Amino acid sequence: MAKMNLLQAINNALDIAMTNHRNVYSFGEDTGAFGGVFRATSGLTAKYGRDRNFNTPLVEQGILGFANGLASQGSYAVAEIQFGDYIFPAFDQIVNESAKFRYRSGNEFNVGGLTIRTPYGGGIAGGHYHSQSPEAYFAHTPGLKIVMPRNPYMAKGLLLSAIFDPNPVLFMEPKRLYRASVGEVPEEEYRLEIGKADIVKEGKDITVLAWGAQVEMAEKAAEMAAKDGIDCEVIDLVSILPWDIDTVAASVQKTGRLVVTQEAPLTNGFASEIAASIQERCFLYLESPIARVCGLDTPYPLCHEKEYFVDHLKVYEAIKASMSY
Amino acid sequence: MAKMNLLQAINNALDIAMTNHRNVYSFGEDTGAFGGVFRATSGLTAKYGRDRNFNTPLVEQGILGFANGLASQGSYAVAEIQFGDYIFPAFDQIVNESAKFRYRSGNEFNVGGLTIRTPYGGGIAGGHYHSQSPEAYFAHTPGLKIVMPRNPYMAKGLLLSAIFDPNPVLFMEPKRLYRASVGEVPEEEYRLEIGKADIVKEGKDITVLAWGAQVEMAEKAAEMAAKDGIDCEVIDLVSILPWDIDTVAASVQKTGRLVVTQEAPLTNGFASEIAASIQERCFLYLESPIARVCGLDTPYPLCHEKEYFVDHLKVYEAIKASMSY
Amino acid sequence: MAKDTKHQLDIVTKASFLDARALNIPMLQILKEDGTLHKGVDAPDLDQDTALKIFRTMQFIRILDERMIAAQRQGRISFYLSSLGEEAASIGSAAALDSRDMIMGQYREQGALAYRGFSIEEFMNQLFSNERDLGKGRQMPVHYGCARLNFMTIASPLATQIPQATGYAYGQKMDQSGTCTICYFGEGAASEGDFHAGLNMAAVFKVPVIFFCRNNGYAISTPSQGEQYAGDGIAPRGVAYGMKTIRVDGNDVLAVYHATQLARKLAVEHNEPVLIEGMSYRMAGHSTSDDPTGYRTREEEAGWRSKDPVARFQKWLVSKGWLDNDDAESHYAEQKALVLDALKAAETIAVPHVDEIIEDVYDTPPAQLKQQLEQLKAHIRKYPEAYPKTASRLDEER
Amino acid sequence: MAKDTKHQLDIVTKASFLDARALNIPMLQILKEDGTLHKGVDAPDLDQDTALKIFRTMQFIRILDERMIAAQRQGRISFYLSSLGEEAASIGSAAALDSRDMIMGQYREQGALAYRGFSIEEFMNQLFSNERDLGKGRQMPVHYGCARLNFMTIASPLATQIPQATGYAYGQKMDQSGTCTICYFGEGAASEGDFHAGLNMAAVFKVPVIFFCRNNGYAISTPSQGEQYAGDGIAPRGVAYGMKTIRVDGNDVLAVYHATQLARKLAVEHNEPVLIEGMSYRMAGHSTSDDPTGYRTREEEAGWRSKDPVARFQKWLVSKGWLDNDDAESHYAEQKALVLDALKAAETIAVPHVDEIIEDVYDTPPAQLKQQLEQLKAHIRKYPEAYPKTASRLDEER
Ligand SMILES: Cc1ncc(C[n+]2csc(CCOP(=O)(O)OP(=O)(O)O)c2C)c(N)n1
Ligand SMILES: Cc1ncc(C[n+]2csc(CCOP(=O)(O)OP(=O)(O)O)c2C)c(N)n1
Ligand SMILES: [Mg+2]
Ligand SMILES: [Mg+2]
Repeated sequence: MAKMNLLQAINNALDIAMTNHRNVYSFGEDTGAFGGVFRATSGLTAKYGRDRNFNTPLVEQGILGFANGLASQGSYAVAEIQFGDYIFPAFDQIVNESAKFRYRSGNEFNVGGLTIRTPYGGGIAGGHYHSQSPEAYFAHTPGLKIVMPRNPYMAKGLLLSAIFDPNPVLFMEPKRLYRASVGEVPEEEYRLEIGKADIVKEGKDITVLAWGAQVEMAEKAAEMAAKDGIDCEVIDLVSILPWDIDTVAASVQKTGRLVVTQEAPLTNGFASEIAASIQERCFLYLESPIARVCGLDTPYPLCHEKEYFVDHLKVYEAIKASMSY
Repeated sequence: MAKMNLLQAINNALDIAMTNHRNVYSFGEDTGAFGGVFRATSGLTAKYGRDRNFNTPLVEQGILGFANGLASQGSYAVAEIQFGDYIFPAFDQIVNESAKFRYRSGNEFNVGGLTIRTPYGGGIAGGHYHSQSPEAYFAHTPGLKIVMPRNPYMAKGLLLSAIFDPNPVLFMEPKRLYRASVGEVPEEEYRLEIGKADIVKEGKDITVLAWGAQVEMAEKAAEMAAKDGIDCEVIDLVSILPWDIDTVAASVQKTGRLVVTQEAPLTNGFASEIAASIQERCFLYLESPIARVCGLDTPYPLCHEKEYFVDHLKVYEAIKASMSY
Repeated sequence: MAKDTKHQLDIVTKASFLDARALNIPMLQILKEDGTLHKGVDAPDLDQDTALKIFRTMQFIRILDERMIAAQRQGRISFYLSSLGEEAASIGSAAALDSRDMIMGQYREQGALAYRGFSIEEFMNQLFSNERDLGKGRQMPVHYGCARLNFMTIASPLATQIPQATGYAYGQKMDQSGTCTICYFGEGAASEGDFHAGLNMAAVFKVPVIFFCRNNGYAISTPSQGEQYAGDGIAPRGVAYGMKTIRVDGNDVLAVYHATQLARKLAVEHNEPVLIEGMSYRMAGHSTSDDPTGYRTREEEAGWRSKDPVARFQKWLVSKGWLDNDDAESHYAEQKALVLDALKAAETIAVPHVDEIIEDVYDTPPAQLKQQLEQLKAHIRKYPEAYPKTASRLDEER
Repeated sequence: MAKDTKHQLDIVTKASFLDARALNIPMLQILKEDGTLHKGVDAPDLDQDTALKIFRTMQFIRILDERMIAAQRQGRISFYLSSLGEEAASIGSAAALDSRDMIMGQYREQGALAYRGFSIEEFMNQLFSNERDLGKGRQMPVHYGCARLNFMTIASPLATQIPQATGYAYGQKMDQSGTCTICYFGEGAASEGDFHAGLNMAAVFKVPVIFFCRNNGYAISTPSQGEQYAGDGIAPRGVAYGMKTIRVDGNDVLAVYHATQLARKLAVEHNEPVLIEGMSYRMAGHSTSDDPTGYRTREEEAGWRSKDPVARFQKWLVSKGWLDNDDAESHYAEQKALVLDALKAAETIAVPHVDEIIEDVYDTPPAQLKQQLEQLKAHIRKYPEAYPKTASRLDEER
């Protein structure tokens, strides 16, 4: 085991993937010898050559178009989009192409080798266009998998799974935690299951569900609630598509209450899907309405980031409100 | 009053808007003298000249970029995207630009004059890429309005409101009904409120909610249910953003039950937002779980369109299931 | 003019603006409209077998197109899209490739697919969305695809295949496969952002790809000149990206074949991407949903009829003694009968089983999809008359 | 070569491929690196007042950039982005415009904005995201915008302003306003699909727009030549779109000014869109988040220092007798003091009121947003210490 931060864990996963398979390619804007603006791909060009880890021209739709083509040829294409906020020019290539490639061809062709890596989320003074959490924009898309790790250990194991998963995977990295989150990470290759939620803390009074960087807020809120005698079950959803409804439903059937928290704006975020599905599955078990603790329905404002941000205090208040419903 | 089909109503709204305001422009792929592949813009070039109704080059991101710029200059820009399935190349211009233009500039600039028209939906043997209902992809975007009319009368009044609304509006036209839906439409200008749901049929046992072409299925299902003695309240949501939670909640507080139906796939569709919000607002009133009757979580398959399509029978079954919960 | 050593640019001290006239890109033509060779020009390196295979494929495609437009009018299929007038572009180029080369088309390249060996039955199964369609009936007619023949499944969104071709070719280069990718698209699709992305990236990455632009004068109703672009077509863009570029007469199969042969050499041997612009004309409507009389004149169409690529090639083949007009005619009749038989056979084959509806979304269907299918099947069993194409088979299963 | 009358194309019968060498686009330079005019060349039509205003603006921007990089290092602002080395490109071009012309920038055009008359205070208020920022503190530093000065608010997504400029200019043309739009972007942004869309549409619609590409050699760490593009830069693309095109020395303010003057005439009087490629070099890091030693050599940077646009222009002004070096120095010192004062003042101004968080999403906040704001304010009141910048003001309100 080694101590790694989240960036190092990702870099390590890429390194292992590229060592073990000659046809893994990593590319994106500034991801070549320079190693990317966050340095997630550092050292890869030196080690594997500029044919395997390289810069692309500045065109997200092209990066994804290229990646789809490369994956359809049978290679493993790991494309970086520099910020989640800049993934939208590639939306068509992802939603109309990657996600539908296998279905539309009757499985004559597929882009299973595709992985899209992109940093997402707020809390870094990035303002309007370096803070968005766009997972829900993709969650309405059958054919895609969407994975969001919460710490270095999860990041490495999930990224290795994502790269070799026979389906296109959108892998969203919580950039607020790139350096802030440090933990023990095995040095060898290991893979974690995509589609399985992780019960971070067991509890009996209320279920608190989050994913990615927001799990930290759920955990902190649960600690605060514990002082009030509230025993929270904290779940990391881990993957948004497919999502582990069974684990969540089992928890809610036990606790009778659910708080879902996400960084993104409330309306039509993924928390809405969870609330919709769980009220259906657990109708007779619910003792209070499912609460969503989410960003406001506004773009991301730099100067009011602290106010906008869905911090542990907001989650804590929602837990209390749900308990006293 | 005159009898018009939905296409004629739209054409008539454009005609009136262009007559009354010299700086309304209408454009898109093949929308010039030819009048568009569905002929929604027919006659406009002859009447207003090719500077005001024209063809664009074949580039959706350019159409929206151009439209954003034109609207920011103070004109009314009415852009057609030939099929809703081809709106995704323009996703960045809509979600990162149109929707955020006013906010990011502190109201120094805005694109309030923008309206995006696009036909959407299935039931026309259009298969994979001429059948999608992408409203939910946009519904996670503060700053946008999204309107979906169900018939010619609504289409005309809402389109006129959309064009002159001081916010960017995505106006989604149910292409299955372009010629199929015919009704009385006043010849003069009138506007219908965006953000107000329409109670199509009052009832006391259960609320059935839909929008756009799907309202027809809700109505048919309600008729079937009536024969079983079930009195449905049928609501047309009319606009997805902002959406009229008050009308829906009041109805559900009365009936205690809600079925929401949409053409699009289930997961993270707009029905999920409604279910999430209504279970919160109406928790103590609900007698059965909120049911969503939606497309399967697959792309749209040509040969199984009948099976995939969310027809009245499926809605009817959901009504019965909800009633006997 | 002095040199700016850093940029290696020539320096001028008087301002002058360039425009489209700065480049004058001519068009390669070997066979004249009358079917004879230009004086003093050698025919390209094309043997009799290949020439005849090209011609037979042209004939087949003419029959298929004509027959299926009629079938659509009769309501037997929902949609069709003809390549009338553009057969030389797709077939001539496909003939110059290796069968291992990947073909990524737009939707009007049935000729290339037929040349590769897609059978009449395979065409028909796709067109009728029956259960033998390789694409499992999920896309509209003419969205063919075949892994066996290295023909990427056609998809409706325009231009998306262009950067994909660059990526595919990158993989071919890295695998040292000795193969390339050809990517077809219309001059309309060349306005999309994906065109810009794909060509620029190909030039930067130096991949073995041939971009073949079929400039047929229209994108549905939109004329290319002045409404799609204001410059001299698509070829100058290749020059701008620093890519090897050539313009050919798209109705001259010899020019197309020859240019593609040379392009393939540049691509495979030197990793030089190539842009070919083939000038042609879409003689039919855009598709069966279109009526071109709404936007162009019969005179304009007639002007192009005299440039017909098939008649032109036929004259040359006959003049070479490689073909006999009577043989051509009887072959045509035979093929027509085969097409008719295949059509009749295909339309009686069942649609795919409803279980297929959830397959291939992922490599294996997740639990939630299996559940959705079970619910759907239960529903169909309840209302079998509403879903006649699939219900009967569910009955059998019980 | 024969003519194909239909297409008006020259016909060739021998295949040959063009490439980047088919076009050789030179660079306009009027002022040599040593600050003297090329022999026999007249300076452009530039009066002393304008020349001095350009120079003063250059000085101001140098001060602002230097000072704010330092402020970022001191942790007083979160981010900054310098235009060091590229002042001639933005200021020289802005000076050639009418003040009613719209400016749409990328983010490195603070010079153009200063030339228009944005005050030191206005710069500082934006940089400190305080409540006087016209943008209400919502975007990162350097995302300036000002309706009064016809300077469109900068936004981070690259190249989106390019097709927007085409649309804006379309409106200007229809309104017969006699104005145009200038649109700045980097050579990196020119790889985006929106670039292709915007330029092609401008050429087709014939709108009064000037596209000004600042080719500064890098997009963050990515060198332009060979990794951003394989051709001869950006200018050839203008030719390909059939647009008037010129390449200028971006470090020669006289060349930039002159070319932009001519371009404006073409745009406004003839509705001819124009592409100007200004060749320059980004002397500083991409932004304060960047360290260029990771991807380029000090030698390369030094090579460009001798081309400095400000020193070059200063020499010429002095040689003309329009400027005195000592005056320039004392003016510099004065400006520096003003900048420092403004900085200190701006950083003490409060952030916008929390009520602003829901304004401007729509023209008026919908009910749901008002409710979200009320909940937020109640929450802040409960935990005032967690939201110190906005809580204190809420207290006052009670
Ligand atoms: C992204 C996208 N936008 C629009 C369409 C609708 N559409 C289908 S074909 C077509 C015209 C294409 O013209 P061109 O590329 O010149 O090819 P041609 O039909 O002439 O062969 C259009 C607009 C589409 N399929 N995809
Ligand atoms: C759509 C989008 N993709 C990526 C980025 C991140 N990014 C910001 S600046 C930049 C480089 C831009 O280079 P260039 O256009 O040459 O301008 P320069 O910085 O050299 O002035 C990148 C990649 C962005 N802001 N927007
Ligand atoms: Mg065409
Ligand atoms: Mg640059």
